[in-house]
Amino acid sequence: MARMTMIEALRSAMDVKLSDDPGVIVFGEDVGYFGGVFRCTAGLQAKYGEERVFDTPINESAIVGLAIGMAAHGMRPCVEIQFADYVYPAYDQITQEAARLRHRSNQQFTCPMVVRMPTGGGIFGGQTHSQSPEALFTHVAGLKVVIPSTPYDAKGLLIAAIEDPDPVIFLEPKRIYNGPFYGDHAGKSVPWSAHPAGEVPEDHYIVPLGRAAIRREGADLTILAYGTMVYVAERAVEQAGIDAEIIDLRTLLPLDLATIVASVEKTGRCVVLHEATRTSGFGAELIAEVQQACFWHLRAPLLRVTGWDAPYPHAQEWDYFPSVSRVVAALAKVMED
Amino acid sequence: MARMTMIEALRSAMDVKLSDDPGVIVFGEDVGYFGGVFRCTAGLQAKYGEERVFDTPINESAIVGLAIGMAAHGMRPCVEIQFADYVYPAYDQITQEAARLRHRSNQQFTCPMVVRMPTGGGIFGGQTHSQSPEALFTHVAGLKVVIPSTPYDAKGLLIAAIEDPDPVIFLEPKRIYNGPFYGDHAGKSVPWSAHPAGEVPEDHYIVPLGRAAIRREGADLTILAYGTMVYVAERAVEQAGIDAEIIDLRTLLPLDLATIVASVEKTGRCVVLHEATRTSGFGAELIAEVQQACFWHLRAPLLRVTGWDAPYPHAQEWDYFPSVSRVVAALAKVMED
Amino acid sequence: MSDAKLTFPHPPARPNQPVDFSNIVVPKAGLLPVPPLDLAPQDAQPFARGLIRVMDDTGTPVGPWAEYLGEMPADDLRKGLRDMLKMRAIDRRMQNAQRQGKTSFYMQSTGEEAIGCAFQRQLQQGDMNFPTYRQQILLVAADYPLEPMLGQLYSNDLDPLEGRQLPIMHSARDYGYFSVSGNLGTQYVQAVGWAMACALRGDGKIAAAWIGDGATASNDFHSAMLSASVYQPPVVLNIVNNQWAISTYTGVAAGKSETYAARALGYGVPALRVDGNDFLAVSAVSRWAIERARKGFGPVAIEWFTYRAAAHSSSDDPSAYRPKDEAQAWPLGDPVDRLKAHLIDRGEWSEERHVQAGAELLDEVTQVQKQVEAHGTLVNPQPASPTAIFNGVYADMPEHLRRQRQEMGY
Amino acid sequence: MSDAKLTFPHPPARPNQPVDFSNIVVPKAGLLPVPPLDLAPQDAQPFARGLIRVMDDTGTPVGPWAEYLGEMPADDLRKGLRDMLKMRAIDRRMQNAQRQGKTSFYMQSTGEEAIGCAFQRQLQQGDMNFPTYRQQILLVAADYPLEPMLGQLYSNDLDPLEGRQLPIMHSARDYGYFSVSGNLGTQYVQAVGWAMACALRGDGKIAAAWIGDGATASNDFHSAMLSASVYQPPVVLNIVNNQWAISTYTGVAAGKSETYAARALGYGVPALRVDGNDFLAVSAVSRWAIERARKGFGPVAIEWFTYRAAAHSSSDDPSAYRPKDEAQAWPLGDPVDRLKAHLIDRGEWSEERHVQAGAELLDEVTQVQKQVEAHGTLVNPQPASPTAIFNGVYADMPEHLRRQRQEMGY
Ligand SMILES: Cc1ncc(C[n+]2csc(CCOP(=O)(O)OP(=O)(O)O)c2C)c(N)n1
Ligand SMILES: Cc1ncc(C[n+]2csc(CCOP(=O)(O)OP(=O)(O)O)c2C)c(N)n1
Ligand SMILES: [Mg+2]
Ligand SMILES: [Mg+2]
Repeated sequence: MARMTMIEALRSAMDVKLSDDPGVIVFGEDVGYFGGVFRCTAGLQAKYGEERVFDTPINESAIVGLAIGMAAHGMRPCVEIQFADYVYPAYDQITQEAARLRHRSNQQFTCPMVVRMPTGGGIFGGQTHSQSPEALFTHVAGLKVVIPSTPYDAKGLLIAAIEDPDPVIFLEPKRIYNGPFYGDHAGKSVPWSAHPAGEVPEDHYIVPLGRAAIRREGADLTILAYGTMVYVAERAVEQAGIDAEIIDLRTLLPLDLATIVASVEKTGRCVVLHEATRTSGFGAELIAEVQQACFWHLRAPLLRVTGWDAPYPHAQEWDYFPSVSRVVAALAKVMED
Repeated sequence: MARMTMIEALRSAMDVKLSDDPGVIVFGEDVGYFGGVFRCTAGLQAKYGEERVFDTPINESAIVGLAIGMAAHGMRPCVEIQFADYVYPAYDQITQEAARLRHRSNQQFTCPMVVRMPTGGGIFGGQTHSQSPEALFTHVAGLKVVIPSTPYDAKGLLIAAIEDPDPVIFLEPKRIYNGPFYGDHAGKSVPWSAHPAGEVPEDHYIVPLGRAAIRREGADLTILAYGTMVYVAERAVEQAGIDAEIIDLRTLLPLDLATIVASVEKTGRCVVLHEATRTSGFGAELIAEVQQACFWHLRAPLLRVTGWDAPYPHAQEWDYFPSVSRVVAALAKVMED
Repeated sequence: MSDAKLTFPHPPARPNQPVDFSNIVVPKAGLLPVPPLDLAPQDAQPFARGLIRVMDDTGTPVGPWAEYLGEMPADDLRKGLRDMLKMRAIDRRMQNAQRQGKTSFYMQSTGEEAIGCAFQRQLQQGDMNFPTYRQQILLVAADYPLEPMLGQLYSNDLDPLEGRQLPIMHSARDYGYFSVSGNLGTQYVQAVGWAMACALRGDGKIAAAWIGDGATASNDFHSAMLSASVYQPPVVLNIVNNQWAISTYTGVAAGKSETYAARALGYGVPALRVDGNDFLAVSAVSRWAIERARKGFGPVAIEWFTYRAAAHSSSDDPSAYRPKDEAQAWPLGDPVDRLKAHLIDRGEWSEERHVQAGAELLDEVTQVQKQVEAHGTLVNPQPASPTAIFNGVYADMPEHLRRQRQEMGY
Repeated sequence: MSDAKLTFPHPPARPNQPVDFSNIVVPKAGLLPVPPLDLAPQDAQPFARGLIRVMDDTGTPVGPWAEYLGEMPADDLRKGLRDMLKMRAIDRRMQNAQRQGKTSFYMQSTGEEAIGCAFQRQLQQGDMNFPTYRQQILLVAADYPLEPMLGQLYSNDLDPLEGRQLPIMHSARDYGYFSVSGNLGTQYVQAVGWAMACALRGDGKIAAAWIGDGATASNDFHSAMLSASVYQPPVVLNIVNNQWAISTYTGVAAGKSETYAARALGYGVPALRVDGNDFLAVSAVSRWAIERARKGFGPVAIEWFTYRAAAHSSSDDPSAYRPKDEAQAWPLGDPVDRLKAHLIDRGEWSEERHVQAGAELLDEVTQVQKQVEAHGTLVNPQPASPTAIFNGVYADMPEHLRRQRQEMGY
């Protein structure tokens, strides 16, 4: 099987869908001739032509607004927002239009559209290249929200998202585009080619939306994570020497609550991780659901390890990013009780 | 003392500030000559002139973008978004610009601005006149988020918001503009003149941001609510005959956690109410904080009674709105455990 | 200290002031030529700044656009007139029903009916309108049945949208009527996307975008104009300038722009400005614009110049912000009166037939209204089941919605 | 089946194709008149479609704009030339530092220096620029000290922003430089708001908004133009058209618009198009526009026509999307070379002095760079304390941030 980076896996997903469905179309800022600032669409315009893969003006609400019109017509646009930090001009189109079109028209019009965007920090990008806006989408009924953590999942989830009949927000943790990141920014970087999840079939396959993956089985504590934080969790568990179960959510909305509840009922303890600011982050939703479903099994309060409630800083990035040591401390604290 | 509706109280707040601070300025769609579709600014243009109170084009990102520029210059704009449902075009300006200006410029530029907007349902407004977007703002560091439930608080909080050195999102529960609403849409409507909280001083006073109010003291259970849901809670408590403590949060960000925790430590039970869709609503944040702070005092899982995870419907409004009976059922359930 | 002073646009008259339309230039009918279908933006200046008019003061079609249009069959014109009268009957009956508390909300389109009415008749099956809330006439002219239309207005079990949407936010895919959004402007760019899909899939269809003068201020007016200019899809970008946006005078949306059509020119989108109360002018320019789009000559913007004669909505009272008699004084007259005069002039209509048609249509609407009201009104609501709330949020209902539906008791 | 086909704008040449600027019309210098300060939008067409140029091919100022400007003192021009050379020295040193891993990110402005440099010198103390990331020259021309400037670029303890912002996102209120946002377009309308505040408070100051050609596509370009047109505040709306937006050709942002200046005209904002590599033309038009704004004649837009000679940023390699030698072939030349030629022509400069000035400035920058690097680089970071994260989120730190700071260990 081929070894792919996450970037290559995403490209492969679009390639597969462009070739097997003439309704699929890919566009966004710099995605056409150049192939995207992260090169996710490199080569696709040359292969499929300008009518299928093209550049747009710098207007995110146009990108999404056009996609909605095309999707309603019956096409399957898969568009790129250059950074998740720039999705806000399109927030109106996504939340007020795409998310509600099927419902408000009683199924006369639908919106099978994917909005891809690199998300998260860890690349010294400062406050406008590091944000994690997932909670701003999980609050919106009608959307699905996906975030892969491996090349294999990235391809399978993106194909599933393109094939999904409803709008999907597809968040790409850019810190792990080229390899898993275990939280040690000064350490050696590991490429995807050295990781089993870098094995990606060339052909069509899907990873179904709405299903979490258990990345590590464990008995003592459940860690809920997604994107980059899955690897930070792995390293923290090693360091802490705790037999934790690590669940990679993969899809945040709709959430695979069954897998989560089964785990927490078993372990009785739970820590939630994300890079986004804490207050009203997606961690809050996870905790609200878990405490309700597992109340009588809980042996300690649920804890969150998250980005601080401040703009993402440039120089103090590693004081902001939820570090292995912060996760270790949280694990220890939860085990204490 | 004068009796005022919430609309009159809000107008009085702006009147007081327009008269005592030449930097205060009020604008938005239809707010000038006509005085706003809800009449909150009626008479202010005639009194203070067009340079202080004026109409804008229908462009919410311009309304907020202009206000940011003025606030950075040193003025104190208090702008209106006609309905909270129309704030999304301004979401970029609010979250990426206003919220971060002080921080990113290391205090060289600041943004003392208030963005008022009618919020919530209960007026048969359908999906574009009923939304409660508070959680989309509480996730954003740098913002303050306020929602009054009485005319007295509305005036005092709005004056505090205008005087605050940072950007404040000021949500106005339009269902209770003219009187408290106890959840019975078919019943007789009560005017504010018949409610003690309709007593509002004509002059300057503030209700400080960041402090909750205990609307009813009780020993058995804590209800966390804000806006219209405060009254639904009151009625539900009467009906259920439970000695519940009702906390009106008033400011969601920053949150008065101390008052909440003191209450839940006392009661050991907590139900959270809001009109917004459930998933990733502000209730999730409340639960996440309360379960962590009060874990060892809790005698039952925390429950949420909220709008469903669907667009706000027109005809089925009262099936969507968190009703007294749903709240009663939740109270009973929490007391069972 | 400073020389800089802000300006604030004002309407010519406020309540209790005499009506004043002296600022409105009404050129003679028939002056402007018919440009070639491939009109370039640089050559469109006279069309964007002028006003295309076909009927002269006596109702006689004159000039190049009249020639282009040819003599329209009297039946077609009578159909148009009837549709406009039907729209007025609906407006009258529904405004009334709203006043009686039978529905929560209503919006009339009095004075603007010619625009959608004549435009719709130039479209083909499969073309798609992206209407605003004030374009119900497109449905009437497309012969959308009254039952679902009124059912939607009453949110009862005849409502094809099952009560989900505010009255007048229709959706009727088969009638070329895209689901109306309450958020202004958003659909303007979606229409451009739809038109791009038409071109990409080669289906020979076009899209028609609709926006009000006030909403041209919204960001997606810009994103739509720009996208249309860049990709050149088959879209007609309609701007209905009815002088008001709720209480706000059109000058606040226009600023120092000469016309809204001229604003489109800045994007390199050819644009024309048309007397929107002149049924023949609307027919002629619509035909030209739709043909241009369909033939692959790219987007075109049209500013329809008209006047919002009624209140903004059932929640609005315009006497608070403009003179009561402004509508009567509107220099472009009333679209129904003008078409009627033209037909009478042609010997194809009469005062008597007009009165009779009006009465018949009011009757028809009233009949249907009664039947539809029997299915429920706001006074006596019979909405679709509450479970409609959960249906169609997604194609397949996810677990958490299933749980919530259960929690609701279903 | 369908005649409608989409278009996709293309640059004249891609890598490995011969450079082709045949589409760029370069009118002779001195052709356009100087309009009155109260120029109306309707009369601005020739200025918005033409190109104001002052220096002829030999560097001699000619025509009405040259007269309007008068003979600029040689000292002022030498200061401008030195500032541009200093900017190039900074660009060179910092691009290098980035390559060495000493800073995470850098952006050059090669080829565009004349615009900000000459514009800044026409502003007064208290006027405010709302710059993009590519306007560092405004700081240099305002004599902003090198220490904080480089401190910001290294995010070390000399950084006035205490490491919060990405390199080149400066903020320097006292130097008329508004805090740069990474989100394109947003500040364009804020500048209009600031200018409104200037007028409302009567402080006699003006605002200058800056945007790139690519970012004219953003929604707030529209909201800014519209607001400026409606309220007529003292603002100069600068558009730096450097032909590229990262890898995207300017045609994708322009569509069928003739010029960006012409787009402003659609809003009723008078607009001019100027040779941005002609230091004298920039000086003259800046003086005119700033005076117009200050005198209360309202907003004005200026399209500065130039070329982004360097990569978009340190993360970009333009050889992937355009011919390598495009910059050299740019028909408007290089701003430094052109001003140098003019000064030499005037007998106020020489090749030797030029070489020497370049060397001196490089030296100065290198010296400061060394000192600043001693305060920390990305290789050896010495950022402000992590607590800077929590300071200034609000004026007063709320309880929950205090708790988080504690959790962090402070
Ligand atoms: C984004 C947004 N902002 C504000 C509103 C509230 N609103 C509804 S209609 C209207 C006026 C629209 O005027 P215009 O576009 O001229 O259309 P008309 O009503 O005249 O047909 C406003 C401000 C809205 N629906 N959406
Ligand atoms: C809202 C938003 N979308 C996308 C980006 C990513 N981005 C940064 S610079 C740039 C190109 C801007 O080009 P232009 O406006 O021409 O300015 P130039 O770089 O040429 O000076 C893009 C797309 C952004 N910063 N903000
Ligand atoms: Mg209007
Ligand atoms: Mg550029």
